[in-house]
Amino acid sequence: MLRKIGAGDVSELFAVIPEKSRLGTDLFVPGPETELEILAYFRNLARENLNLEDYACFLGGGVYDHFIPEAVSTIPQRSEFYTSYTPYQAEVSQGMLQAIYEYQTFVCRLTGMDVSNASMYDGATALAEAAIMACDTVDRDEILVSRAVNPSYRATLATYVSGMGLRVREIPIRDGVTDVAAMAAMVSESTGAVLLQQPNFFGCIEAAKQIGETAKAKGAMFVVSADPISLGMLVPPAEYGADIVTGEGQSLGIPPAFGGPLLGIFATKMKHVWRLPGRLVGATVDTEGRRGFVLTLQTREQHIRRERATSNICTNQTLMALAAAVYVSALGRNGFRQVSNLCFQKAHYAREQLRIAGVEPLWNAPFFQEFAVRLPAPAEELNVELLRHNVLGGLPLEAYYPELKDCMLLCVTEKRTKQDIDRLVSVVKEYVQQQVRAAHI
Amino acid sequence: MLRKIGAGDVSELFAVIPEKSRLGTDLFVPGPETELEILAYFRNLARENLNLEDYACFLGGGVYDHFIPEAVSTIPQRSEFYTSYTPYQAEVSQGMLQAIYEYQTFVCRLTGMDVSNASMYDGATALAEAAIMACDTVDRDEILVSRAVNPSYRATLATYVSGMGLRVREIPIRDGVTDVAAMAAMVSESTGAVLLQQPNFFGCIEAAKQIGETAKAKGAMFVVSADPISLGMLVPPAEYGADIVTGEGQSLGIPPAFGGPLLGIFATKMKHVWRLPGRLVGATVDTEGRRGFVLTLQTREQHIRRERATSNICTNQTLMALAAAVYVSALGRNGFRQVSNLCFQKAHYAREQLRIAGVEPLWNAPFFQEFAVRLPAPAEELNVELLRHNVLGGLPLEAYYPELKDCMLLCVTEKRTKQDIDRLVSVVKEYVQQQVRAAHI
Amino acid sequence: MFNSKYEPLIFELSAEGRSGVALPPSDVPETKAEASIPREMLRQDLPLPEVGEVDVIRHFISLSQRNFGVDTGFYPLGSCTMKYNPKINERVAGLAGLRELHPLQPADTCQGALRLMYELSEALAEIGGMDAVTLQPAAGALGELTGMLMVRAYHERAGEGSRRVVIIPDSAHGTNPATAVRCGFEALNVPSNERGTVDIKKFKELLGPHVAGVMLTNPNTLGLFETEILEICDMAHRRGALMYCDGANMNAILGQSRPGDMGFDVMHFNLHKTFSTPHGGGGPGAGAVGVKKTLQPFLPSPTIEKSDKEYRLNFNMPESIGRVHSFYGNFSVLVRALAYIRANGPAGLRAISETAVLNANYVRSRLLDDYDVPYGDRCMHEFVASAKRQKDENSVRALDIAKRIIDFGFHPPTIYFPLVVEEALMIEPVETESLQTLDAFVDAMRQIAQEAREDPEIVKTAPHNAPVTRLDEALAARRLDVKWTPGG
Amino acid sequence: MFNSKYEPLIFELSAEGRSGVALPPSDVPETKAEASIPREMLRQDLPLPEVGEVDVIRHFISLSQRNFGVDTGFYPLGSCTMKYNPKINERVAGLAGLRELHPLQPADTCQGALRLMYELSEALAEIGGMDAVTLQPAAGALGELTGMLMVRAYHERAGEGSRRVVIIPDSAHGTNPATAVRCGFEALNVPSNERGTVDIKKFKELLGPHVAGVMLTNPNTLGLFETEILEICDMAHRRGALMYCDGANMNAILGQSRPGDMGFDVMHFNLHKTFSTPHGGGGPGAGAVGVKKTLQPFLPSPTIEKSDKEYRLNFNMPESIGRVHSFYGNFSVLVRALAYIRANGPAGLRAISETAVLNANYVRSRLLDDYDVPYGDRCMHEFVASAKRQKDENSVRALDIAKRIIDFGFHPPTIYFPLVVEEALMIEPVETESLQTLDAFVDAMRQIAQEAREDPEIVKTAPHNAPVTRLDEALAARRLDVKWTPGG
Ligand SMILES: Cc1ncc(COP(=O)(O)O)c(C=O)c1O
Ligand SMILES: Cc1ncc(COP(=O)(O)O)c(C=O)c1O
Repeated sequence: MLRKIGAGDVSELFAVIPEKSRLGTDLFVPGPETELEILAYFRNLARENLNLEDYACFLGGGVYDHFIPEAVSTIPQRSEFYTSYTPYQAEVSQGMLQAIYEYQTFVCRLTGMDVSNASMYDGATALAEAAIMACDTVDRDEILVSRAVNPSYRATLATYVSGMGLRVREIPIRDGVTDVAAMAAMVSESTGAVLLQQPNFFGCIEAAKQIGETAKAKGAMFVVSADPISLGMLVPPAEYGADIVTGEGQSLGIPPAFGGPLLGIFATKMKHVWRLPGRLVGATVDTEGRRGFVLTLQTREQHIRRERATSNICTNQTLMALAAAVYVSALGRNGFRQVSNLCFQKAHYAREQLRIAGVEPLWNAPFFQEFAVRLPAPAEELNVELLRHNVLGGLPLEAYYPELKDCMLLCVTEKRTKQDIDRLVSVVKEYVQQQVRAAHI
Repeated sequence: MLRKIGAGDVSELFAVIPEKSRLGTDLFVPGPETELEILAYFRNLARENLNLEDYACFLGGGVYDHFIPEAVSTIPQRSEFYTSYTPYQAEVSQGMLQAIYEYQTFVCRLTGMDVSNASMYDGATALAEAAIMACDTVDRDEILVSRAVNPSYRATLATYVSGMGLRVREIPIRDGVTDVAAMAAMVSESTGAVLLQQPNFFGCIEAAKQIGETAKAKGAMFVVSADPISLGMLVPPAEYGADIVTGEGQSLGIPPAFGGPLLGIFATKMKHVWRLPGRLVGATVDTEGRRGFVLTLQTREQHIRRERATSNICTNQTLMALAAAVYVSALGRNGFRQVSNLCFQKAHYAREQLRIAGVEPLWNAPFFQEFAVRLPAPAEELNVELLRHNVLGGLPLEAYYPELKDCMLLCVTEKRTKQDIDRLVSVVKEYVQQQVRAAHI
Repeated sequence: MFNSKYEPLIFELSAEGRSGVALPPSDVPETKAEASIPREMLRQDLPLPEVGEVDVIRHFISLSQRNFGVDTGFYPLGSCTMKYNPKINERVAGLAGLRELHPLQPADTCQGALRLMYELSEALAEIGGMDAVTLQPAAGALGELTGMLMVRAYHERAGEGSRRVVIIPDSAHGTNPATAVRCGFEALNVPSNERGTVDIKKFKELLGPHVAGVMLTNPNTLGLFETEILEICDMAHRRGALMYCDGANMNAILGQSRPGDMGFDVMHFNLHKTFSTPHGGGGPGAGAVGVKKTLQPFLPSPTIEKSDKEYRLNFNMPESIGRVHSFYGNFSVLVRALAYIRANGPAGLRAISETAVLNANYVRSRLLDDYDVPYGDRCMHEFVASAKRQKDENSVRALDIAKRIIDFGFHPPTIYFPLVVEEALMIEPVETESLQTLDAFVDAMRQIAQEAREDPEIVKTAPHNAPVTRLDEALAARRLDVKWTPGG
Repeated sequence: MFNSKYEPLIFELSAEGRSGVALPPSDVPETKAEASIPREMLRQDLPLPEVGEVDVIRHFISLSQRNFGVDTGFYPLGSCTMKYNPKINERVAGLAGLRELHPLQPADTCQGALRLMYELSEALAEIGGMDAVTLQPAAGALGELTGMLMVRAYHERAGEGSRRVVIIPDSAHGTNPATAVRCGFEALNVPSNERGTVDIKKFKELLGPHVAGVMLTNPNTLGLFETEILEICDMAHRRGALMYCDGANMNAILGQSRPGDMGFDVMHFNLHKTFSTPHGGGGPGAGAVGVKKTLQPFLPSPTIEKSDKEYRLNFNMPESIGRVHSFYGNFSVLVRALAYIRANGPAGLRAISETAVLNANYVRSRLLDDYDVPYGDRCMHEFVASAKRQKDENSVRALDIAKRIIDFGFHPPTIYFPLVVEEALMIEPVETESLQTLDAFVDAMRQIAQEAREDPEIVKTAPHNAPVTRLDEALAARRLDVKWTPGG
């Protein structure tokens, strides 16, 4: 090979690198290791974590411990899928293109929107992109976001828009949901986007219609970050006027994986399609008239439009979109409804049992699968106790909402059995009684 | 559908079953369970077992804890392979047929034989089939089998030939290997087959050449059950005159799985091909002259020759043959040699360290990856102690060889690290010293 | 349909010095092989290929794409029960605690595995109407061997070792007669009657003091229930013979009827058929054997016993026929079978046979206009059509039809079996297929019948849409090429 | 090559009442939804398909067979570094203890995960010559955003918020200018010189007090090392601008040279390129960002800190640009990247760049007779050929050549990028391919060049051996059909 190239040895090929920037020594990194050693190393790391197979998980807050049917896990492991890249060359990528087209259809059917892209990074960045797209569309520079939107989404939003001269203002919360009156007072002719989460971070169901109408009356775009599993039970956001629907798709057949890879859902109305960020797959025909699929409207994208692109996104989360497509296909109409309903049922049972055990719910708004409670002591301490009983307790809220001292956000998915819930409740009950006793002394 | 059939309801279709033999009630079996419940059930069962991921295993005796590269595990999980059946229809089964052809080639290359079948159930039944084939070939009715052949192979052999009017006699052991002189005295004009294991059950390397020659001098066929991993280091049995080579192929990329599925290797000389039991794949061409593969010489088999078939085998262990083909391909010439050598090295280190720790090897014959030792107390007790240190100790021999009281067969594969071995040795040392002390009191 | 790229043999991809896997260097002081092992025992050349991991993976993935499985499409291979294999079963069989287990571990370190086998045997005994079950046989044929050796042992203990004949219908699977001979019996054919079932008059004539047993498949390989089974068992028993049931077709009667209740003394299950464990391209299977009390002492050893609080292997069985496997059978296959039983439960198992029989009758009815179905008005889970009409009228044979169906994206039916049907096309649609799939298959079969009439060449030269065209089997047998040789 | 059976959409397979998965019935007392949720919020119709598990599996397996991946064959997609993805990485990423983890678990219950991320950041800092690394960005473009927002924050803290221009070469990847704009910068093009590298004279002219930073890719997208990189960095720094390195091409210089040592202040890694994590059909990726000490305070929060005996997430970063992801990035991708680094070690990482560069130069040399390669005498890990000759002489375009290479079983190169090369064919052979594969590819490319001369139609109408022929992209954009509608 060197002969063909006309080089004496390989180092000649690196002669272009200026002497001063050449690495004189070996890199200081671990290895080399063979498969056997790698496996041993990562098994050890894995053992240092408590995992959701061994612990009953009541954490939600953006990542959910839903059941993944084995048929769903199997498909993204097909290496024709996972070792391919963005289907720029449609003729050799019909498999993935068709799967994304199906994914796009599912997202549209769940949300009621007209057009979905092929995925964003996650729920947070999807919402941020939506806010930017909205402001761009109506040419305004203020974003109103409910304080009941996931705090890490709001943090990401702030980062994303920080460079773009957009202002973010937060709408206060009232009894667990967005304060509609406050929102009405805040929205103005400079408001480009009103951002809501449905169900919101606390699991509560927002009076979305009213908020949407108020926003749109002022000419702002109404953006809803919706939990797709809840859409088995709740009306599609299109029905209450959403202009853009985003969401976290991890619930759709994707393991929690310490928070990534996730799946950013992004859908909008057809009239805004030219402003859509990210990839989009469309159907077409080949020279023989057979149906086929291609990436379309690529002129919106960075690789063509560069500094005027609708977003800078390139690599996205396609494999996760595939997983979601398989998940929705496998569950189908009935299964999807059932998952949705099971989450609802179990969460309501859990909240009621906790109430009976002496733990009051924080709010009374209708909710889906998450709810907040107030404890007589720091939530972290209860969690230590729960861990001893193989339960991963809920999320302490104080770090995110300083006013919610000793409050905890609990999530109950269809995976939690009555037995799991009863175990949670009995540990909590014991703990609460102890606290009460301690307080009385 | 019923209309098309012309039946009123489904029960009509079962009306042919005589009333008296109809099941009046529901079957008394567990279920129905959904995936979630099934997973929970089997996870519980799995937790009741100590597994080789968590315990350093020194058990051999027919199933070996070798390393399986992930690329090898991946392929048999391709469902085009595992959900197919015997490739009767060659045109839609070229993938599996070609893989078996490659497997057959590998077996021939490792053993030095001319022709390998597509697999038998396991090492035990392969050896039994070989004994029957041998007696059939030379038209004799006595089988001589070394007592150093795996006891469960001998038990299976006995069962297999019990119906066929064949006699089995056992050749005694001497210093861990087959007693050559005794064998010479036993073999006669009625001996159809002489059966040897290489390395034998104790891991010792047999003087196979001498035994083979003696057998063949009397017109008997020489059958060798060889460990394929050892063939990375030891001469192919063809070189010392084997007429049939069988073996357990589990070592070639197949997990231990509590002893099954395994892989029966079976190879012989071309002149005996018409007596070969089991499936055989051959290369041919299609109508356009392209190379392709088919099941061949099917007229030997039960589905055509029925009561005169060379064996009754039908379903075999094809998927395991595929795994073996991938394993050998992935390791290749160098990797295969290396595995073989690592087993040898580590086993020799272990035996030497145990000797230094005060545990004498039972025998001095050259060995490969297994060796027997004599302990000062029952082997089972030592194993209990070893378990406490996350070590699965060796196999107590007394149950199989009553004369080998307090003896243990240890196996050391390439997966065992020096650290594993040193842990074994230190526990054994402690244990032995305790026994010695106890004996002195 | 398929990857049609020509895939070289792995040997043809080899290049010196490459390797797919790295192993750690030895971490122990070296022992010289030459010092320990006689030089003439040490191997010189090791002629294996040298290929990188990427090439190994591409090679076998490419091969997989040239292979048809149930996951590829409809697979109505009669007698083989190619039902869908639920993915959850693969998952549980892959759990480390069920896969990374050594068969010789002390019993108290593998209670879960023993319990699993115990529970599966209990379930199978219940399903078959038997008293005890062994899971050791690695496939149906080995189950037959196991069962028939028990029959032999039974007679020998009774001092009736002279019973050396086994009656087997002419429609039986080839493993039945082959097995009988392997057990030292003579296989005696009983012909089928015009209805396709055992000719009971002939059967009666064959029964005698030399008869050790009768091997029946019920429903039989024509997909017909042996309606006179109670009489047959009764007659056999009265003449001192035992009844063996080849349970390969249990899918038809799951939860409807039990061989034990029909009068069978011993039977095998094909777990890979009835209980949906994958067929692996030809195995592994599992051929559990159930017996009535009378035969229990002869079961292969070890058996799994349950005491107050633990499971153990019992090797102490003086009358056992011995072992039939290195260890306890194809354990991973057993895991899947139990998962399947638990997934379905009592009602689900019954629903399986109902749907399987419904589907078979539906396909049968829809094919009647175009194909002969020589036996039966209805069928159980499968039926045997015949291409006799096509052969006589258009010289199109069953083989041609089988190859042609490939072009429509389906796996061919079983052909030329059972032997009692000329130009047999044995079709088993199984319960996991949708009406859409069945209809598509029927439409294709009917189109082929039409082609046979109007354009027989297209059928006789099929397949046209597979990675290769029709392969020369005669050449393969004549110029035997069963392994690769360099430049060969 | 491919499964060419037409695969209907999953919606077209739907039939009422079927379902792929059963879920357990509720085991808790019922809560009526209507009683708890306002009726107008409750959904009526849920228009999802109804399909059995077998059909779902067949559908998506069939689709997979219509898709080309690295495991299918050679994938020289320039700029994307489509190297082989070792299977062991998939295995470790699938361990329950690394996959079944909730990101909000208390830190003491996920020490392994935190340690993993810590060790990966350390390794990446070392590889890039940086002082600190964040793993939060989910892909390269998000890494760019993160990095450039830090540049902005840096200037703002220094009271130089008026620096609003970022200089970017015309050969840059589209994400660079798109990102700059997203950060509120103006993207200013610096042209390439005749050697294909930054025109340093023009560059100097563009530098000024309004310049916040410079985004360079090194080696650049022409596969050429920016030989004047030290001068460039120096000039920029002297004018107060920061240097951003797009590290997508790190594969070329792994272990040879470090952006940090060249003078870059901030860079992103494409873990899915350089560190062999699978590309997933378009993601997930991971775009870790490394920074020098000066930029460290601005890193996204949380960072991972190591104390005496534990790892923890640090949210207390007052100067942080904030979050760029819901949690900590694409964790499972990070697992694979660390496995890859550990598998290779110091010498292995160096060998990667050596082989990648060797392979690229070899393919380049062998193609020189038939294709123009406008820039460079040699290349790093990739090179950009041009089909200008073919276009001018035979009206065969880069697109045609790309489609034609499909017929030979290869994935096409990247085309029409970078923009500075007319009819660009950007070829990156990567280090995991064997000489045989490279030669086969070169032979095919040369044959296509010959076809372009002698039989251009065959090239212009390619592919001829794919599941579909050339697809009408214009129609797709004109008659936008982005979701299935019944009967539509
Ligand atoms: C009716 C019948 N009996 C017996 C067998 C033999 O079973 P196995 O192939 O598992 O040995 C088969 C298998 O094809 C069969 O169809
Ligand atoms: C040179 C270069 N820079 C940046 C990117 C963007 O990386 P990502 O696709 O991960 O966002 C790419 C990816 O194609 C690239 O090739």
